[in-house]
Amino acid sequence: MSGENRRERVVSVTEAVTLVKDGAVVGLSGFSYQNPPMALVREIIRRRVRDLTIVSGPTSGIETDLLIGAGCVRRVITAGVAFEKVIPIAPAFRRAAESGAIDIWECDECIWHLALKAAAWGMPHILWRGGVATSLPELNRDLQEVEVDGMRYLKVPPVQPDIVFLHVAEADVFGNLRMAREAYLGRSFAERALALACRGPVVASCERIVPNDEVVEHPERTFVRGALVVELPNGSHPGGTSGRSIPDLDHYREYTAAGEAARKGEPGRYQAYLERYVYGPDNHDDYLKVVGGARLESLRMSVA
Amino acid sequence: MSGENRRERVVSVTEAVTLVKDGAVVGLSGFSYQNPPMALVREIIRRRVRDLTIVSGPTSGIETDLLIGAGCVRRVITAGVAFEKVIPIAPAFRRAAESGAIDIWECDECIWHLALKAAAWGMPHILWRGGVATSLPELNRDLQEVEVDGMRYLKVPPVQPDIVFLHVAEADVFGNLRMAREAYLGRSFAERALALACRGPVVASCERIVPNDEVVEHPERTFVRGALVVELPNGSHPGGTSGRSIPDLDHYREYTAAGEAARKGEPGRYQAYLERYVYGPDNHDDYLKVVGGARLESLRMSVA
Amino acid sequence: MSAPGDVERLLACVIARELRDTDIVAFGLHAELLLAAALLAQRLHAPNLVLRHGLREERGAEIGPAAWTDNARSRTHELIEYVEEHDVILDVASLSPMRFCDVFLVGGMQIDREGSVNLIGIKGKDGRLAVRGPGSIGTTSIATLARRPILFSPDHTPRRFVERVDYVSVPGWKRRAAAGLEGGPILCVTPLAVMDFADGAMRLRSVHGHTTLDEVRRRTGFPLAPDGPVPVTPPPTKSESDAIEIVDPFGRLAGLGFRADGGDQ
Amino acid sequence: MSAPGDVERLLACVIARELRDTDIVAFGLHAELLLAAALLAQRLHAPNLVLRHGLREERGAEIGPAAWTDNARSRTHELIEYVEEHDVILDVASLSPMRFCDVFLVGGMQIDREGSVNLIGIKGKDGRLAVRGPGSIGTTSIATLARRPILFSPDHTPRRFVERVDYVSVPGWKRRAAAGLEGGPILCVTPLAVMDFADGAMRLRSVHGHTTLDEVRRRTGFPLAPDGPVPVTPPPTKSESDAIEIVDPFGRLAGLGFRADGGDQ
Repeated sequence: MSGENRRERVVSVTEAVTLVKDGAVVGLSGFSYQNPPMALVREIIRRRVRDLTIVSGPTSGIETDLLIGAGCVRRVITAGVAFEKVIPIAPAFRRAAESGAIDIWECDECIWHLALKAAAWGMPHILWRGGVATSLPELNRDLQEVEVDGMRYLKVPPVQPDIVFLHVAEADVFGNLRMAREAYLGRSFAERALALACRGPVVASCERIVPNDEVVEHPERTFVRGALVVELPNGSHPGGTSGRSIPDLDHYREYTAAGEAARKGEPGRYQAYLERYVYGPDNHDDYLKVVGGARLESLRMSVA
Repeated sequence: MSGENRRERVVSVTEAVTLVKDGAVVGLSGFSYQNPPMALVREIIRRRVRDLTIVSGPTSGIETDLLIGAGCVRRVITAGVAFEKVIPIAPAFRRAAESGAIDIWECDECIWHLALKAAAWGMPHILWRGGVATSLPELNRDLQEVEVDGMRYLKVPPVQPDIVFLHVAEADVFGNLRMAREAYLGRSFAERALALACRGPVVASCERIVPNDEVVEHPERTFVRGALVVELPNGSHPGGTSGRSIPDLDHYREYTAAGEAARKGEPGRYQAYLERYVYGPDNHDDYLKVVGGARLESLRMSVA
Repeated sequence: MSAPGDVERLLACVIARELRDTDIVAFGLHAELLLAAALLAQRLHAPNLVLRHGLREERGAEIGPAAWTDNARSRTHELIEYVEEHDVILDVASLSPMRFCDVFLVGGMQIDREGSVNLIGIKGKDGRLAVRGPGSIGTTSIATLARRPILFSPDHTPRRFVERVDYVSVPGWKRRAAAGLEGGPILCVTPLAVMDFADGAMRLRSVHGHTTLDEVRRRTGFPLAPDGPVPVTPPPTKSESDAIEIVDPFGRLAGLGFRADGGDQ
Repeated sequence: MSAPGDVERLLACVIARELRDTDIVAFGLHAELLLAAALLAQRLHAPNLVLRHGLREERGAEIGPAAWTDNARSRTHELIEYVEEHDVILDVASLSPMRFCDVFLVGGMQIDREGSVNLIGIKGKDGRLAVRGPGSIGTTSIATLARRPILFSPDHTPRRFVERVDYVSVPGWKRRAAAGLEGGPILCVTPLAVMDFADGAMRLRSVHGHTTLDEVRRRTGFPLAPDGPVPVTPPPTKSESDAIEIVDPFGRLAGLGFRADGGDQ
């Protein structure tokens, strides 16, 4: 039996994004350049959602910076927002941080993971040695040092997203998500940590919907189940999709130039970027036309 | 380069077992019938080590019961000791528990895992909702209930083995351990939890030593690294090795009959079992001869 | 009287009727009864019900001890589609859609009036542990954090059903409420009857056709509401019986050894 | 003066000389310098040194940003033998033989006399954050729990080397001691000099041949012991140079952009 009556969990971009309310705590996949749910992020911006708290990373990228630049964000929970070799600090993040426009929960990758685990495991806090004797307690009212049996620890509170958006290589119609075989990550993923900590729906855009049989054949590759699924090829552009496509560094440079101009008091270029790539296109297909098929082709990884 | 001068970590059974001192906290692999490091356990018994604290399981099997029956154990940290369908409570464990000969840290599988994680992650305790409102605090002086923000939690202390013994399907000479592909377990193993919590050496017997190249080809299958390795085919007998051999249920019944007889006041049969299978054979090869090649052949799984 | 396996098949149907389309149902070792019920529910009214396996892949999701057999993957394939993911047991505390489970089957040496279960041991006259039980195994945390645990017993005797358990491995309704735990046991099934809970106390819902109300009361160590008559447990329907044939092709339910007579007292 | 890449290659050798056969060395993004040093050490005197990768497999263990390139697996193969396992970052707290690491490379906006590092930002006159830094990324916990972190800077200026950092991302010796943390930074390398620590304070160990002691002191925002003369940093030996050819086939070290002149002040 292949679950004749089993409910399929495929949704439209609109259905998916309508689930985000102003002020929500939103978890986003995206480690550095890889797997940001950009198509969904751009649709969130088009809907002009406001006051979001973004939980992304552990070290975030353009998915978070674009939302900040578009004015959708009030607070970020991340160990950093950067574009690797392109620029060590993402422009909108830096600008908002320096102007005080957003609150930043100052954490590192371990603390970020533990805060999500505390939520997933129903713990009121987790005591952690990493980060003691640093400025983190000075910067976070809710990340204080405590002493237990003469040892000092950071008291890490739970962080619980209301909704999570991911981009993955493959999913089946029942919401089983998996990485490309070529990009197997080992035993812990930010994506899984976000999904397990989430109190609400988990939505994933994927490069390709695969038959359930394929998923069943390799259960060890499924890392999140029961998600809502949207098939959005190139849905991570300009980011890469692990094992499927590499990031579009030229696009990152274009975005960064616009962002840096805005940071230095010349908002026009950043607005132009938003018009061209976010507000201009009605949907993801239009966006991909603006980017261009040849460009996208050049980013595809050869799949073994 | 294939690490010309890299130190190989292959040791003899004697070298491995000599590392165990009286009173040590010893972690043992073995979930129910699967992967108990029996060849190493029998050698520990031959050396008449005493007063061990055994951390095994999360639900343990014959590796723990045999050590108890042979008088090597003072305390066990496990969620239970059982032989599945053969008998719901292992005989030596039951006898020692009822006579008070051993101390039992009364925990379940989640608490067992969390206690090891607390040790691996350097935490003074972990707060956990599972097990509140039960008798666990009444039975464990160091597993008490605390109230935080009006919610009750068990305060789970760290459990840190001094040494860990595992049995695995494959290892390379550099101490990289991996399960059989046919038995991939997903993202968390008792074996890994024990190894990460251990303050001392991790020793693994394996069915077969494989070339390092094979290990490198599939990094995702390596679940413990840097272990000391002993090649001991059928080293889990009478237990099974996941993906390689099935448990010898006839042997479990023979052992259980002897153990139940002892429990009911007839120690002779259990002594006879120890003489025949543990003290009689000088080493693992002799043990395998006593068991018989035909029997071992009948337990082998066909490997895809 | 009843034929071998009749009681087990009846109870599988009784439990299946309680399972919801949105449930995640988790299994430990020897959960054949719940596994059968979940597979039944998937076929009859809960196609989206999810089976979660705490165990190793080789065990698979079929009914019976496939874990340690060479052909483990042979039969499991058809059913393993519901266990695409290898679960991490600690996720039992998660409230996310990826939470470990909602329903878990719990047996024990003793079960008391409020639904507390004892797997640890029986106390002697001196108040010390006299008979050792299996221990907390995978049950305590999972059954504590699952919102809707289901209790069962392979027999029905005053030794099993006591006013108050000697040790608590899984808390019943009052203890859970006191600790701020959500939910509690929704059902307790035995070879003689089906019980549920009202105001934190066990009560009779139905008595199986092959026994009597008096027999059930006589074999229960505490009074069971209601005082009046109790309906007979509805036997398997045609579609339930057909589905059982499919999910239990080897007739393994019959091998569970439930005591249709209620067992020795 | 020095040719492009000379400084980076020198520092790779300086760090390699500090690494031990028993070390586990962990990498974040852009750890080309430490990666080169670790690969050198493996070839020269530490064949058992273990490289640990917090990153995704596709990055591999070669020098350079292979993570996001299509041919990620092309060159990595030869070196990946040291990264058989995909690591879980939280294991950084483990003391077991499977611990995450002993050595980690740390850079920052500011580095102070006791070896505290600041990645968070620079304060303005009003005491509020004026210039935002990269943040704590993967560094804070790993460098706090690693026993022997190594500090580096691509330049050597009074702006970088300050008496006291504005924010602490990684604690130096005194702060660590006060918090009961084991170990502390063992080395700090720059394009001009090599510093180590005595009694919790940074001191000069050697000055590179292409610059002068005065230049180094002038470009350091706090006094550096010893007062007397300091040896010249020993240049790469023949065997070190040969090994560099092997571990850095693409000459990526030269691309790290270290400022041989110490950088703009």
